[in-house]
Amino acid sequence: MRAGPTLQALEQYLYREARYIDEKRWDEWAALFADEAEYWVPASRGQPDPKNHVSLIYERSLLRDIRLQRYRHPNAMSLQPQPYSVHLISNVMLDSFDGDSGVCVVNSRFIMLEYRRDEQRTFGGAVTHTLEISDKDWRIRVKKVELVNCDSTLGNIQIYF
Amino acid sequence: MRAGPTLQALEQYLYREARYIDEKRWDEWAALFADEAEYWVPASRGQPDPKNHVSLIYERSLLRDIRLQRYRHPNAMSLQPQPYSVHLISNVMLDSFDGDSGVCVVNSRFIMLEYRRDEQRTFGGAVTHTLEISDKDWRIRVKKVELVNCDSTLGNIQIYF
Amino acid sequence: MRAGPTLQALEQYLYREARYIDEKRWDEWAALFADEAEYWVPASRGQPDPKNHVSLIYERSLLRDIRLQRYRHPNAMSLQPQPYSVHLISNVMLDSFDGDSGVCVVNSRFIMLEYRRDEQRTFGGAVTHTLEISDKDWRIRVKKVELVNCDSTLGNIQIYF
Amino acid sequence: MAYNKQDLTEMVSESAVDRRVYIDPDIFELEMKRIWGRAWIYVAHESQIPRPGDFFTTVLARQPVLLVRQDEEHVNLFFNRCAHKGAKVVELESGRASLIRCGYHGWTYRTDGSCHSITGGEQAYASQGLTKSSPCMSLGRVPRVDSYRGFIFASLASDAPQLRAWLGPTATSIDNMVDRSPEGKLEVTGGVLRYHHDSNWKFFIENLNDMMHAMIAHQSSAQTARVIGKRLFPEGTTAPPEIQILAPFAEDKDFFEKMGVHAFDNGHSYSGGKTSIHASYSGIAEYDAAMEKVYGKKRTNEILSLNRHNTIVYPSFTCKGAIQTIRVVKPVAVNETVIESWTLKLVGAPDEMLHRSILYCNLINSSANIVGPDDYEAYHRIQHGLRTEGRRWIANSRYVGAETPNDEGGYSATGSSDMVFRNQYRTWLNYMTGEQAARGERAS
Amino acid sequence: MAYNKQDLTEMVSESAVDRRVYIDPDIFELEMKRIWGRAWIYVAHESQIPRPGDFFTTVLARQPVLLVRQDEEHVNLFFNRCAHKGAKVVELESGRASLIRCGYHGWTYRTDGSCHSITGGEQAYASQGLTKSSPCMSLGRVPRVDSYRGFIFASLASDAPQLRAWLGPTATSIDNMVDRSPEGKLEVTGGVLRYHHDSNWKFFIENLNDMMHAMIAHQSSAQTARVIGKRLFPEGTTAPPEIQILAPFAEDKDFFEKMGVHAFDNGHSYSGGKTSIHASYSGIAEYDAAMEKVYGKKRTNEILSLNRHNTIVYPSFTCKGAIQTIRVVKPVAVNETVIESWTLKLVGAPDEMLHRSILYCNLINSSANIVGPDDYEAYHRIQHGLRTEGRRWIANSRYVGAETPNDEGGYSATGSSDMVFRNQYRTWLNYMTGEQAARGERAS
Amino acid sequence: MAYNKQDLTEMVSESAVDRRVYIDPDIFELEMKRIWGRAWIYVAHESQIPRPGDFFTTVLARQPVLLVRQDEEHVNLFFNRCAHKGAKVVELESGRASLIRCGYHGWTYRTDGSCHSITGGEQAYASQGLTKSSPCMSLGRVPRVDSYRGFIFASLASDAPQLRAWLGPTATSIDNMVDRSPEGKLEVTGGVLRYHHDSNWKFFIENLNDMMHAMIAHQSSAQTARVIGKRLFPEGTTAPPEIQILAPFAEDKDFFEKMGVHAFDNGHSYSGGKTSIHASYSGIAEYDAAMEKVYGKKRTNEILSLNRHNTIVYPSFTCKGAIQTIRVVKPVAVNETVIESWTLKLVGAPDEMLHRSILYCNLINSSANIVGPDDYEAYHRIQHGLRTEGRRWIANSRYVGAETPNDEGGYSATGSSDMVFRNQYRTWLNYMTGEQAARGERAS
Ligand code: FES
Ligand code: FES
Ligand code: FES
Ligand SMILES: [Fe+3]
Ligand SMILES: [Fe+3]
Ligand SMILES: [Fe+3]
Repeated sequence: MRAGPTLQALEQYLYREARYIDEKRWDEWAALFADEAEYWVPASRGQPDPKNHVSLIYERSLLRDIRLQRYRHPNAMSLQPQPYSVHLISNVMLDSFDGDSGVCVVNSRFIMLEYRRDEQRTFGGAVTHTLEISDKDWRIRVKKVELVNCDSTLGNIQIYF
Repeated sequence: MRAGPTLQALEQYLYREARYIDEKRWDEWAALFADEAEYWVPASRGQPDPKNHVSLIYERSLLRDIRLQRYRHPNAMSLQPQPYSVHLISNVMLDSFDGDSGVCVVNSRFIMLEYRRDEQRTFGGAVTHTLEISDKDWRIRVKKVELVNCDSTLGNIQIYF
Repeated sequence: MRAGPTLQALEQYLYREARYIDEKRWDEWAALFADEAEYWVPASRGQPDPKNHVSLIYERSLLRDIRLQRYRHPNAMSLQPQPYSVHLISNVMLDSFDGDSGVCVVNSRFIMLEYRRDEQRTFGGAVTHTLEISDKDWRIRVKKVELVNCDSTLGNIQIYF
Repeated sequence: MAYNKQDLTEMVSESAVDRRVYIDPDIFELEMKRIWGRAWIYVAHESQIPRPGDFFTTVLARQPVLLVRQDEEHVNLFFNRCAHKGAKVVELESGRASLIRCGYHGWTYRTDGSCHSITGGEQAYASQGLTKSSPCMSLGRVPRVDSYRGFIFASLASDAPQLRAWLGPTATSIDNMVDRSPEGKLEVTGGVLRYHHDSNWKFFIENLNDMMHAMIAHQSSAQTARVIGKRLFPEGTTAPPEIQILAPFAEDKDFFEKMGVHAFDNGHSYSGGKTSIHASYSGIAEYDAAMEKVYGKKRTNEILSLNRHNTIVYPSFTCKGAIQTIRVVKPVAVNETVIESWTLKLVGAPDEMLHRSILYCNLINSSANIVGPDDYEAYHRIQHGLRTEGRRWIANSRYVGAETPNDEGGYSATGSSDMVFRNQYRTWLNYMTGEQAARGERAS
Repeated sequence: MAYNKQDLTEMVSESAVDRRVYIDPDIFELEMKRIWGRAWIYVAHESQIPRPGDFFTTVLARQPVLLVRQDEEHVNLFFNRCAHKGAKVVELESGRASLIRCGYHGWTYRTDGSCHSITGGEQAYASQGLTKSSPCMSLGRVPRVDSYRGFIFASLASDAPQLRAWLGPTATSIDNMVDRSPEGKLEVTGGVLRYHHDSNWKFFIENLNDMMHAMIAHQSSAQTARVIGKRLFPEGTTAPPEIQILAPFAEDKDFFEKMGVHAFDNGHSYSGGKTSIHASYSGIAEYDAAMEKVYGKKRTNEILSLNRHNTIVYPSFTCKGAIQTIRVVKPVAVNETVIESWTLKLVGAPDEMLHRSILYCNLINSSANIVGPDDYEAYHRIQHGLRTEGRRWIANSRYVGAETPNDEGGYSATGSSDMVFRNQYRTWLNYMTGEQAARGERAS
Repeated sequence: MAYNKQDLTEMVSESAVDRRVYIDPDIFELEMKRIWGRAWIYVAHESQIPRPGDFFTTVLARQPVLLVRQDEEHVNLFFNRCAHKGAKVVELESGRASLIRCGYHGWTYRTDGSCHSITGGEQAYASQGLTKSSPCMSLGRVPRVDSYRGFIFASLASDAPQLRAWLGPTATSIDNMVDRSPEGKLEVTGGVLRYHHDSNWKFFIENLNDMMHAMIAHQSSAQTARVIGKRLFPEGTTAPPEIQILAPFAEDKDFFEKMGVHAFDNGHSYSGGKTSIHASYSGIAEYDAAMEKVYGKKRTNEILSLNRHNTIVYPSFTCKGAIQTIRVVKPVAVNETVIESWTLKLVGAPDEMLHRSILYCNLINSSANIVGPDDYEAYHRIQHGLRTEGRRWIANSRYVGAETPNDEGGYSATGSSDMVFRNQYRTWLNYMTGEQAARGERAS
C-alpha cells in the first residue's frame, strides 16, 4: 500500500495537463489519459450520468481521437482561425486517495480565457480529476468539468477545458 | 508560543472556505467564522472604517445569520433562479503571525465567476483574512474583500466573495 | 554550485512581484529587475524577437524609468482617473535551473483584472520569468508576457501585466 | 427604414433573395410581427408538464409566455406578465405550483389564469367597477394554442388556420416519430442543449435541408470518423454508434442527391425518406422485438423504414424522427439566434434507444462538439460576407423548374435542388406582405 | 417611431399607462429632452464643495456637467466641455483646482468659467475678432442653477419656474432633514453607493411610494430579521439597529395603508408622515439632549415626530429625512438606470446617528445587500414582462377618486392607493406634450 | 434622422463644424456611403502579397474584401463573399492558395476570381442558362483598384478619379519614403499593431496634424524623457533612440509653429517639411553611405532633409516618411475606430534603420505604450464632452485667412493654424452633399 501524492505533485500534474492544452501539445495531452478514460462536461448541474442526459462533451478514447485528428484537418472551417487558450488552475484539493488501488480524486477550480478572431471569452468551473497513481506513471481515469454556466446558452466551444 | 502555519495549510484552509461558498454549504461556511467575526467589502479604496463610510457589505454574526436564512426563504425573488459561483484563490501570502495570540494575517487574490439567468460576471480583488489559529481549530476573525472595482457602479451581488 | 529554488519560494516571489504592481509600489517593483532586464510583451504569437517585429511593450531600464516617472506626472491625462489591477498568478512551473549561474526559467499563467473609469477588463496569458538567483538576492533578468490575445485589436493598456 | 409591400416584394424573386433579408434589423422586426406573430410556433411537448400545476416558461416571438397544465384535459398558455404592474409572473424555467404567485406584490393566480388574490384587496378597484374576477385581473391568454400528438404549438394570430391542416404532410414526420414508440408515446427527457448563434435564424432553417453542405462543411469530423472507424472496426465488425452517427455526414454527392428534398405549403419541408444519414444505424434487437410485438413485422418495417433526415415546420420547429430529436428555433435579433435541442424518449423502447439519441445530440447539437461548430461558422461567415454591397442577390436557383409533384400534395426534387429555399421564401413573402400580416400587426 | 402630441396623449389615461412608456427607446429619448431637459434636476449638496476651487462632476440628463465653487457666495455649474475642441475638461469626479485645465491642448479656465489661457495664443483668433474674453472662449453655463437649503438643483430650461415654488410642499421634507441637525446643518459624508439597474428609471421612482410591495418583495429579508430578532432579543430587551431597520419592511398591510401617500404638483409626492418604517427606531439620548438644547422639548418633538418614508422630487431626487439619506436617479437608457445613495451627517449630532444612517444605506441601498436586490429584480421582471404584446395598459387605478385634498395643497390617500402614480403620469404627460416641451427641444 | 443636403450644409461653416458630425450614428452611416464609399481607400502594400496566390483580407468601408495576387502583373481585389450563398470565402487574414475554396459548400475560385468548381455541379443551373463561367458565378470585383509605388488603394465608386491625380502633392510623401531606400524599394515587415479607439475616426485624422497638442498631451512622457535623458546623457554624449524619439514631442510652441501645415485638394495634408520631430535623429553612417553610393551626396541630402511629420491622404491613409511607418484608419462605428500601424523596411538599408522604425512604432503606436494612450484619452473625452448640448459648434478658426498658397498648388500656414481641419471639412461636405455622393449611393 503506497503513500499518497503530495499536493505539490498533484498541482504540478494538473499544471502540466493544462499547459499541454494551452500549447496544443495534443499527443502528450492524450497520453495522460488511461484507456477509455472519460472526459465529461455535463450540461446541467449535478447531472447524474452522461448516458441518459445530454452533455456538452462526453468523450472516451474514440471520440477524443476523432477530435484531435480533426484539429489537424485542413478543412475544419470553425478552426480557421484557430482558438487559443490560457488555463489557470487553482484551489487544488485531494478529496480521497486509496492506497491500495492508487486511485485518487482531486478537486480543483479553473478559469480559461479563450481567444479567437478578436473575441476573448471567459470560462470557469470546478474540475474533478480521478487519477490512477503508480510509481511508474500517473494516468487520468476521469476528468469531469463542471462549468459554472453549464446550463447556459453557449456559443461554439472548441478547446478542452 | 506556537509555530506558524505552513503556507500550504493556509492555502488549503482558504480553498476550503471558497469551496463551501461555491457548493452552498452555508452552515459549514458560517462555522469557520469566530463569534462576531467581520465580513467586510468596502465601497471605496483604502476605506478606513465600516462605520463612518458606506460599504458594499459589512456583516457580523447577526446579519450573516439573516442573509443565510434568507437564502432558504421560498419568496426571495432575486434568488430565483439561484446565482452560482466559482472562486479561484491564489497569491496566498502570510503577512504576519503572532505566536502568542495565534493571530495571523493572510493576504490573497481571488477571481469569482458568478452566473445567474444566462449572465456570467467576473469579480476579483485582494482578500485579507485575519485568522485565529489554535491547535484545536482555526477561525476567521476578519475577512476583508477589496474588489478591484469596489467604487464602480454595480448591479446585484448576492454571493459571498 | 547551489541548490535549486523550491516551487514555493518561486511562487512567493512571483506573488510579491504581482503584489507590488497591484499596490503600485513601483520602486520596490523596479528593484526586482536586474540592470537592463527586459520586460517584453510580444504583439504576435511565438514572436522570435523584439527588434525586427513590433511589440506591445519592450522595455529595458531606460523606458521602465520613463514609464514609472510618468506614473507620477500631474498631467498624464490617460492616468486620470488611475487604472487599478488585481493579478492572479498560478500554474507556476520551474522549467530549468542552472546551478552554476543560478539562472532559472519559470513558467506561469496569470489573469489580470484591470479597472478604470467604470470599466473592468480581463487580460491573461503565459509568463516566462528568467531569474538570477543568488543567496543574497533574486533578480528578474527577463519577464516575457505572452497574452492569449496578443495579436488582437486592443485599447489602452497602462498597467504592467 | 420602413418597408412597404412593394419594397418587400422586390426583395424576393422566383429564384433569389435580397441580402437585406438576413442583415437588416428592420426586416427582422417585421418578421417578428408578420411571420413569428402569425405562424404556429412550437412551444413545448405535453410530457414536459405531466401533472396539474406543472408549468414551463419560454418565449414566443421574443415574448415571455407561461405554459401551465390545469388538469388532465387543459393546458393553458399565458403571456408571462402579471395583470397588476406587468412583472414576469414566473421567472423559473419550469416547476410546479397550485397557485401562481407574482413576486413583486404577491398577487396570485389559479392554473386557469384567473386571479385568486389581490394584495391590498380588490375593493381598491370597486370605484372602477372591477373585482378580481374582472378579465383584466387575470393572466392574458395567447390567442391560439393547439397540440398535435403531444407537440404544443401556439399562434399570436387569433385567425390562424387550424393546426393540423397547417402542418400538412409534415404531420406525418411527427406521426412516424410517435409510431416508433411501442406504446405510441413520446417523452421529453435528458435535458436541453441551448446553442447560441451569432447569425440570422433563416440560415439555420435553410441549412437543415441543404444537402450539399454536409460532405464539405463536416468533412473534418465525418471524414476523420470514417478513417478512424475503418482502422479500428474493419469490414465485418460493427462500428460503435459514434462512428455510425458521424461517418454518414461524409457520404458522397450521389447519396445526398438520392435522399432528395420535399416541399409543402406554408414553407414546410423535409429531406430524405427512403434513405437518410440515419438509415444504416445498427438495429437493436430488443427494440425491434418490442415493436413487432405491438405492430407486427410488416407495420414495424414500414415505420422503421421511413427514413427522413430533417423535417422543417416553418419557421420554428424541426425534427429527426429516426433519431428522435427536435431542434427549436428562437430568434433573438437579426444576427442572433438560439437553437434548442431536445431529446424524445420512445416510451416502451429499451434504454439503448435513448442512449443513442442522447449521444447523437451530444455529437451533433452540442455547442462544444465537432459538427455544430462548422455550421455555426458557416452562418457566421454569411452574416459577415453579406455586408459586402457588391452583390444584392443570393441565388436559390439550383434546378429551378425541375421539381415534380409528389403524392403528398407537395413537390419533390433531387437533394441538391434549391426548391426548399424557394418554397421558404415564397412563404416568407406571403407572411410579410399578406393581408394577414396587416391584421397581425394590429394585434400588437 | 416619432411620436406626436396625439400619440403621447393616447399613452396616458386617467388611470393607466401604455407599456411603451417603459420599453420604447424613442420615448426615453423624448423624456431626456422634455422631462430631464425641463425639470429641476438634483446636482449635488453644497457640503461636497466647501472651499473655493472645489469641484464635482456629474451628469444632467446624460450630459456631463462640472460644479465648481468660485467663492463663498458663488457656485457655478458648467457643461463639462472645453471651449476649444469640446473635450471633457474635468475627468475626475471631484477635487480642487485654482485653474481648470483641459488635458488635450492645455487651455485653462478660471473657476468662474472664463478663459484664462489659450495654448498657442489668442492672437490666432484676432482675424475673427475674438479674444480669450469672448463668450465662446469660456465654459458654457447650464441655464439655471439654484439651491434650496444646501441642495443644488439645475435645469436645462432657461425659463424653468423658480426652484422653491417648484418644489412645493416637498421642500418641507428637506426642511425637516435640516432641522434634525442641532446646528441646522447637513454634510454629505461616508461616500456614495452607485447601483446599476437594468430597467427603466420610472420603475424606481414609482416603487419608492409603492406601499404594497415591501411586505411581499422584502419578506425574505424582513420576515427573517423579525424571526431572528424575536429569538435573540426577546420582549423587553432592545433589538440592535440592524433589526430595527430591517424588520419594519415586513409590517402588515394596515401599517402601510395607515402610512398613507401624499401627492403634489409637478409629480412630487411623499409617503408616511405621522408614522413610517423609521418611526420606531430607538431614541439616542445624547442626540435628543443636543436637539432639545437648541430647539427646546416641544419643537424637538415636532421635528422628530415628522416621520416621512420616501419623499420624491420628480423625477430625480428622493430623500428619507428620518434616516438622512438621499437617492438620486440617473437614467442611462430606456432599460438602464443608476441610483446613487448618499448619506447626510447631522452636524452637531453624536456619531451614533451617522453610524445608523450608514448602516441603513449598507443594508437597504447597497447592491450587495439583502433589500435592494429584490426591488432590482422586480423592476427587471417588469422590464421583460412588458415585452408581451397581449396587453397594452398598466393600470394605476387603485382607489381612483378616493384621494382627499390635504392642507399642503396636494392630495392624500390611503397607502395602497395608486394616486401617486396617477399624479406622476399626469405630470409626465404635461412635460411630454406641453408648450414648454417644444421650447425645451429648441434648446438642444 | 435622415439628413438632406440642406441639413448637411448647415453642419459645416467656413470655420466650424456641428458636434453631430462626431456623435450621430446616422451621419456615420452616410459617411460610410458617401466618403468611404467614394474616396480612394488604402488597402495594403504590394510587398504583403509578393507571390502568385498570396492573399490578404481586410475591410473597405466595413465591407470584407480579399486581395489576391494573380501573377507578376495582376493584383485583384474582390468582395470577400462567395458567389453561392454569400459566405466570407476567406476568413484568414493572409496566406497563399492556388485555388480559393469556400468552407461552406466547397465552391472553388481561381486567383482571377473566376469560378473553378461548383459542388453538386453546374448543370443544376442549366435551366437558368448559367454555367460556372457566368459572371454571377465568379467573385465580385471592387470597382476600382490602383496602386502608387506599391501602395494599393481601392474605391467603391466606378467613376472615381485617377489615383495619382487624386493623391495630388501627398504623393511626394510616398515618393520620399520610397526614395529613402537605397534600392527604391519598400517592404512591409515586423507585423502590425491594431489599436482600438472608442471614438470617432475623424478625431484621429484631425489629431495627426494638430500641432498644438503634442507638447501638452504628451508632456508626461516626452518631458519625462527629456529630464531623464538630460540626466543620463549629458551634453556631448549621444542619447539613445528612445530619448531621441520621445523628447521632441515636448518641443515648445515655436518649434511646432515653424513645422507648419500644408493642405491640398481632396482633404489631404501634411505637416512639417523643412523640419519635424524626426529631424534630429542621429545619422546612421552605414545608411548614409549606402544612400550616397546610389544617389550621390546632393540627392541623398535632398531626400533625407525632407522632414515631413504626418502626411494624411484623406480619409484612410497616413504616413511618416522619415521613420517609415504608416497608420491606416478603419472606422467601425460612430464612436469606434481601429488604427493599424505598419512598418516599412527600407530595402538595402542596414537593419538599424528598421530597428528604429520598430522602436518608434512600439513607443508611439502601441496601445500599451506611453504616447498613444494620451491621444486615445483626448479623443475619448471629446466623444463624451460633445454630448453636452450647451454648444452646437466646434471652432476651427485659428488663423482663418492667414494661409498662403504654396508651390505645390495647396496652401500653407503656421503650425497652430486650423487650416488643415477647415480643408478636411470642406472636402467632407463635398463628399457628403456632392453629385458623386448621389451616385455613390446607387452603387450599394
Ligand atoms: S406586478 Fe405582480 S403583483 Fe404587482
Ligand atoms: S480640447 Fe481642450 S484644450 Fe483643446
Ligand atoms: S456559400 Fe460558399 S460554397 Fe456555398
Ligand atoms: Fe450541418
Ligand atoms: Fe423596496
Ligand atoms: Fe499625439
